[in-house]
Amino acid sequence: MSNTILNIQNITKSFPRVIANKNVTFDIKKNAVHAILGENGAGKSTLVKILYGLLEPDEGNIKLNNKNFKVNSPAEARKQGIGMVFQHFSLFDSLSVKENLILGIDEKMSYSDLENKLENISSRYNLPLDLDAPITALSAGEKQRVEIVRILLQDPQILIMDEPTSVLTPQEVESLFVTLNALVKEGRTILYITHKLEEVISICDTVTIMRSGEIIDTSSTSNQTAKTLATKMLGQKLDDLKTNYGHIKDEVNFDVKNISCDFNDPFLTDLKNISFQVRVGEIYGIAGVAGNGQSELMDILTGENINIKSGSITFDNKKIEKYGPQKRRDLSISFVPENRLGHSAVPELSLSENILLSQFPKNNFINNGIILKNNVDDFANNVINEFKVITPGNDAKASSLSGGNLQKYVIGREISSKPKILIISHPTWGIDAGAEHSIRESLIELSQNGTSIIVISQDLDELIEITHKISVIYDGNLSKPFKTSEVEIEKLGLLMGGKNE
Amino acid sequence: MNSLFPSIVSRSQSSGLMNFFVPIISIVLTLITGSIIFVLLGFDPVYALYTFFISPISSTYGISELFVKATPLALIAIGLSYCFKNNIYNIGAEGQLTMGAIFGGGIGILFHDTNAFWLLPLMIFAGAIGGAFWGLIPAILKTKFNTNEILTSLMLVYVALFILDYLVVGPWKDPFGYSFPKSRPFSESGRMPLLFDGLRVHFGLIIALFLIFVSWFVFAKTIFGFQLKVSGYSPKAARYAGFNQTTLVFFAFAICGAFAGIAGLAEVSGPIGLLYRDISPNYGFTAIIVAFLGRLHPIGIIFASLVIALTYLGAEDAQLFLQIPSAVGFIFQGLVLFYLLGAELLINYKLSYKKLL
Amino acid sequence: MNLDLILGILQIVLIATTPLVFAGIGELVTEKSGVLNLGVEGMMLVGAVSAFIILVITGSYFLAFFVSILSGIIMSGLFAFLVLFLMSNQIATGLALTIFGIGLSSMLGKQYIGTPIDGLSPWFFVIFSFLIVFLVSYFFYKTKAGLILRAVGESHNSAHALGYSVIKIRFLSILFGGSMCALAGSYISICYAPMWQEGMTAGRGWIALALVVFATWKPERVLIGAYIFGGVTILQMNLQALGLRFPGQFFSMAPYVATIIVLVLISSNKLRIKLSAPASLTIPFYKGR
Amino acid sequence: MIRIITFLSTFLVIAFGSAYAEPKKVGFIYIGPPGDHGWTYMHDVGRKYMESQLGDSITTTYLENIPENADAVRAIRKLADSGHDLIFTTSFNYMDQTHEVAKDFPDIKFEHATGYIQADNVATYSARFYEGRMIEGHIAGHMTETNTIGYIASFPIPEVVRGINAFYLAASKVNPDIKMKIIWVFTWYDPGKEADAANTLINQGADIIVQHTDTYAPCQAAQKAGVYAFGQASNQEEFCPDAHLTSIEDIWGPYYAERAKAVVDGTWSSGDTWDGMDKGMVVMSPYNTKLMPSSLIQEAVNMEVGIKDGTIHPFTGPIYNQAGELVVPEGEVAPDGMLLGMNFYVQGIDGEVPQ
Repeated sequence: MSNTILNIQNITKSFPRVIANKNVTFDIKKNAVHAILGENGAGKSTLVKILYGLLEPDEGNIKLNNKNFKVNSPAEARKQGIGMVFQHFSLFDSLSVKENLILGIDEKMSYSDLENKLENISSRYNLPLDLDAPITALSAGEKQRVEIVRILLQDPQILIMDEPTSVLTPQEVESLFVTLNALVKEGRTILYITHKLEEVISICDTVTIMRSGEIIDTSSTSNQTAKTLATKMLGQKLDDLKTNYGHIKDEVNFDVKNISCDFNDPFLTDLKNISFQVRVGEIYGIAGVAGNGQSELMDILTGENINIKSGSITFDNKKIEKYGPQKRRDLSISFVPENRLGHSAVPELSLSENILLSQFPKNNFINNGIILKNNVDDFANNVINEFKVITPGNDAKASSLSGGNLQKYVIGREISSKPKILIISHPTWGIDAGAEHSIRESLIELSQNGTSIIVISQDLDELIEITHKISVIYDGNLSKPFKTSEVEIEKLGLLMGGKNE
Repeated sequence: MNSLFPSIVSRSQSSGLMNFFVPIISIVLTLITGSIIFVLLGFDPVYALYTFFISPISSTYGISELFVKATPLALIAIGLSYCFKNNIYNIGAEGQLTMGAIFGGGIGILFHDTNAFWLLPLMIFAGAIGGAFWGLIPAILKTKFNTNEILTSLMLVYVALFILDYLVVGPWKDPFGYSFPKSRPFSESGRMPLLFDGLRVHFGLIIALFLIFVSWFVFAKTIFGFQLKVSGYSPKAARYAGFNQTTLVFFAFAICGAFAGIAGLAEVSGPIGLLYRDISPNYGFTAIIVAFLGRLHPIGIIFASLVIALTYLGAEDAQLFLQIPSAVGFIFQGLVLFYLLGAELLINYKLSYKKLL
Repeated sequence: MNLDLILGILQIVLIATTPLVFAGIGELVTEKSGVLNLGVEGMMLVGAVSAFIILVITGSYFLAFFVSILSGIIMSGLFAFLVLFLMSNQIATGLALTIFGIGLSSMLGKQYIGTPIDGLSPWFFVIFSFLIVFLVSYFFYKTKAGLILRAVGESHNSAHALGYSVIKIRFLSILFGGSMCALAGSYISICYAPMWQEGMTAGRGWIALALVVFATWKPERVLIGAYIFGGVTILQMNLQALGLRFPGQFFSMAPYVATIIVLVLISSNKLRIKLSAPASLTIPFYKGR
Repeated sequence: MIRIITFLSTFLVIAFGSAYAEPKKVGFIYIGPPGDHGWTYMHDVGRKYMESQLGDSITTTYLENIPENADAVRAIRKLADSGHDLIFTTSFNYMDQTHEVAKDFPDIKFEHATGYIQADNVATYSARFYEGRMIEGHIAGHMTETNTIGYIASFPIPEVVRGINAFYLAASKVNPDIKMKIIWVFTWYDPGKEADAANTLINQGADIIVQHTDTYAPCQAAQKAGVYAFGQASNQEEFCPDAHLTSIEDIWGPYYAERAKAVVDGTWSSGDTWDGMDKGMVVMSPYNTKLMPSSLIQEAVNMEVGIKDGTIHPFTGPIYNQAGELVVPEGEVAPDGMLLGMNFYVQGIDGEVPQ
């Protein structure tokens, strides 16, 4: 009992549509890395937000060092010795590193004190920082460093890390782990939120597994394997996916040559001489850490941005680099960008209306500018049925669907038009494992029926699972492609970190 | 401070019932607040409210006047909803109205001694062109130079008013008008036909209703209406869908300008009959309230234009019969909008204002 | 040109521009926290009339300005309540505030039109307007509270996650904006043209709004913008008085046209706007998920 | 208070519909608020004078802030519909609107200020303010030391241009070196802008400010700068006692009383009235004895007498336009028609009439 730092007892928190935490009870030991493992939507984030004072639990209580712990704001939580590093950084892009750090400190601190303290922290935990750089100029790893330093300035007992590795290169992950170990050695406790099994096993001491808002199990990681964890986390056994190369034809149908694009904007990454070729029926993966030009490249592939400096895109022997999205759809190219809400779907509109965002020549949706509502509704119903989208009906607003359901709907919308090529970014970002699995399955099936697919994703596991070829984007440069079945993970990791050979 | 309103909760589907009730609730609240103001001013609230809201429309003439006043408001407001749906804040409809009056009225002055069936249609067309032209300036500045349309469209109101002033004082001055700042009167065929003898309600009402109906059709049934809506909700989604947003901005501004221009022309060729400096009692600005009060829905805008028109007529009657200052009308308009905007929460707490359609 | 003439013009420009600076800097602080308040004109009018009435009743300049600023706080508080707590649309609410202010000010001021008062020398306020701009600049870039305010305007979600009360900071920023607008109004009715007339601010509130964009949300640049506008206005009068033959309407148009041109020049550099505009401007903050 | 009482009496009359000696109802349409201390204010003073003269035989009502557009028709018609017998519309741009309503109410009498079209039941009336401008010009010619006059003009309408010319003709007569600096502000009231214009003119050397706008901001500015000014429409001495030389006052009361009495007596007939000092419609405010030498005051008073008895006319030839053409020959006076539509500057004034 003496080495328990945090007792979480019967926490329940419900939102209008879901109960996010149901009777959550477990203890966290001092001076250890404690993992909370679960898929997206399992209730991990809600729990840590409660700990950090961002949300108030409906029921239950928490004890910190055996004393009742109740905080109404992050500032109070920090005072009690709890710090948190967010998954999506809570940094201010146009402000400098220094300003961001000051914002994270509650007590008054002079600039020189701050600098001294920083130097101390930087050297002790190997976290170098340029204080005057604006956040927008930093890489994801550096941003995370700012977050961590900001928290360490407060000297917390408990450090909550929310999916800290999701945007890091394997090398950056290594160095993060070094930092975490140093912290634990000093007697701090780390609450490590993740859905990655390997990480739990390699650096965590204890793991609490959550599913649908409930605690499934809390146990030591020493007697767990990835397999046992996965079973508990997902609650059901999933089939392994297999890629095969047999159906890929030799014919190249999508050929990108020397695309360069300057944005002259610190918020965006310039693209430099990007070339790659996709064959009929091939799934081509583009790996990389967020912010290395993926969304910029995606915009150019979809035609949302046609202001390129040089280069060409050829599809079916047509130069299409100057075509807008609609003209590309007319050629049976279809795309699914990363963001569902507000990009590939409009949250305020009904599912049926969302069909109209992506129209192909075969669709008979419009006649002389007038919407043929019946055709659109039929199409929507088809997608809903075929891709098992859970929704009350085609008139439900897109925003009312869960992330996974909406993603199934959007991808279903694109697949239903039987495109010749599908360009998709982060197909399974932020959705539950069930949906993830079914989406990957349908992508593989699609490719086997002769559709080429380009997948841009940060999730290396995903790319390795479904693609035939992989290349890596780093700082606007695209590496040469590797055959997925032969590539070494370390090689990709180095490329993602910008190290060529 | 946050805990004052802890129970604000998102609706997954906006409440249809509330869509209907919110305007009514806000009008009822306005009436209650209005009564309190009247009591404070020392008036019998029942009689004051009667004078304000019932007596102006207790005669055929009054009802006709209500429509005369509501016509430009509704017409501009429905035009504005093209912009607002597309998330473009054109607040310069007053300038577009003025330009419409200048272009259309210019034709009327040119053909002041011509009586022909084509004159009025030509004037209406010119009015639409004039308004659209003035609306396209902020559209160009927005799309080409990224300039905030709220500010440019507003500045252009002043410019348009000075141009009108220049014209009626200078080149377009009535040669028989002793140099007074007004133009020749338009010929009889350059005037909006009256709908009923002895009442001022004119053909502009029919035009307005027609354009409102057309707009309803556009918003509800056409891909263009859909594109405007998508682009308003989410520019990124519109880009993804391949909708040309520059074109959409142009169209929204042009349509809005054209409608405002027609409203301006309808005003000068309807009840006024010539051009002079002070043709509009701020219809272009008031219509913004109408558009929001009507929640950008054609039917809503019809009702909202009538309600706001009534606050003007009521302010006049209150002045005449109760000697209540004309400013009370503005206070009522402000209140009605405050209540409406506040009560919006009941429909949907959400980030986006525009929820209907 | 002789020096006296130029100094004289400078004086007139200083006196005429000061209300624009007050309203502009107030609105800038409000916008920097992520809220657009289009009610500037309405708040200025209510500020002008309440200062005038209090001066007539009590004869105290201090009370007049005090109550005027209070009126600005009440007016902007109404706006803040609607946009922060009820999350109403900021643009529509601001317009409503202007209309309400026009009506309220003319109703309150009815009995006071044409009451003679002793005007106050503007120079204290002219100097104060410069001072307040530099104070705001100091506050923004040299104090933690100013940093927090900018952070809230930049990303309310991050600020909230760090534990800052977005609502409270925005509330205070809106109130500051309101009090500055009221000060601008009371300057007009007490110093600039000591009287009360209905609608006497005559569109200056809208110009103040344009100034904020012109300034790309940097306090010192509000001064530059305000003085360009004020300068053009006074310059065209000087040209008229010198007997230049040119239709007067086009002279009078000049400040508005100049504003449009400058806005175009400023904003055609998209990057500058992106880097300087508060990223969460006009986006309501909803605490929840 | 008075308003409420007026209203109550009106209301009681409607309510009980007394059959005998029913007071005649007189209505006014105002362009601005009656407290503006300018144009509308003086009409309201006239209205009150009329009330005081005619006592119980009339009641009065007014509608303020009525814009000069389609709304005016409704406002006028509301007065007509609510039983008014005589309606004064007190701004030029109510002209067409007045006639439009008058057509439908042949039994109601209308009086349109500053208009030029009459009908059987529509009379027009205006005042020869330019007579006052002449006296101001004469005073200015003597008082100026810098020989520079600053003139703040509102809108380029004949009324304003006429005033400028009358002023200049008189001023240049006593002081041939005089120069006029004119700023058109394109507003009737924007106190800030009027003050800016006044200060600009003073800065450019004007030591006398003349205004044809409605607020007393220019006079206040003159006071602050230590130069002289003429007020507008009403006596503005209380706002700027050390600058105010005199004002041209618009005295509508006697005319209003006369016309209302004619309606009460049933003797009203249409017509066009353009009265000046002789009928007391244009009156000079008391000359400022602190600032003006008594000899000059005497000259001004003598001029008033001359204007009243017709021996002096502000527009007596020879008058040349800016191009040097003779527009009024020697020994003649400008006809009313020319005055009514005056849109040119006389020779000697710099700049041009905006158009």
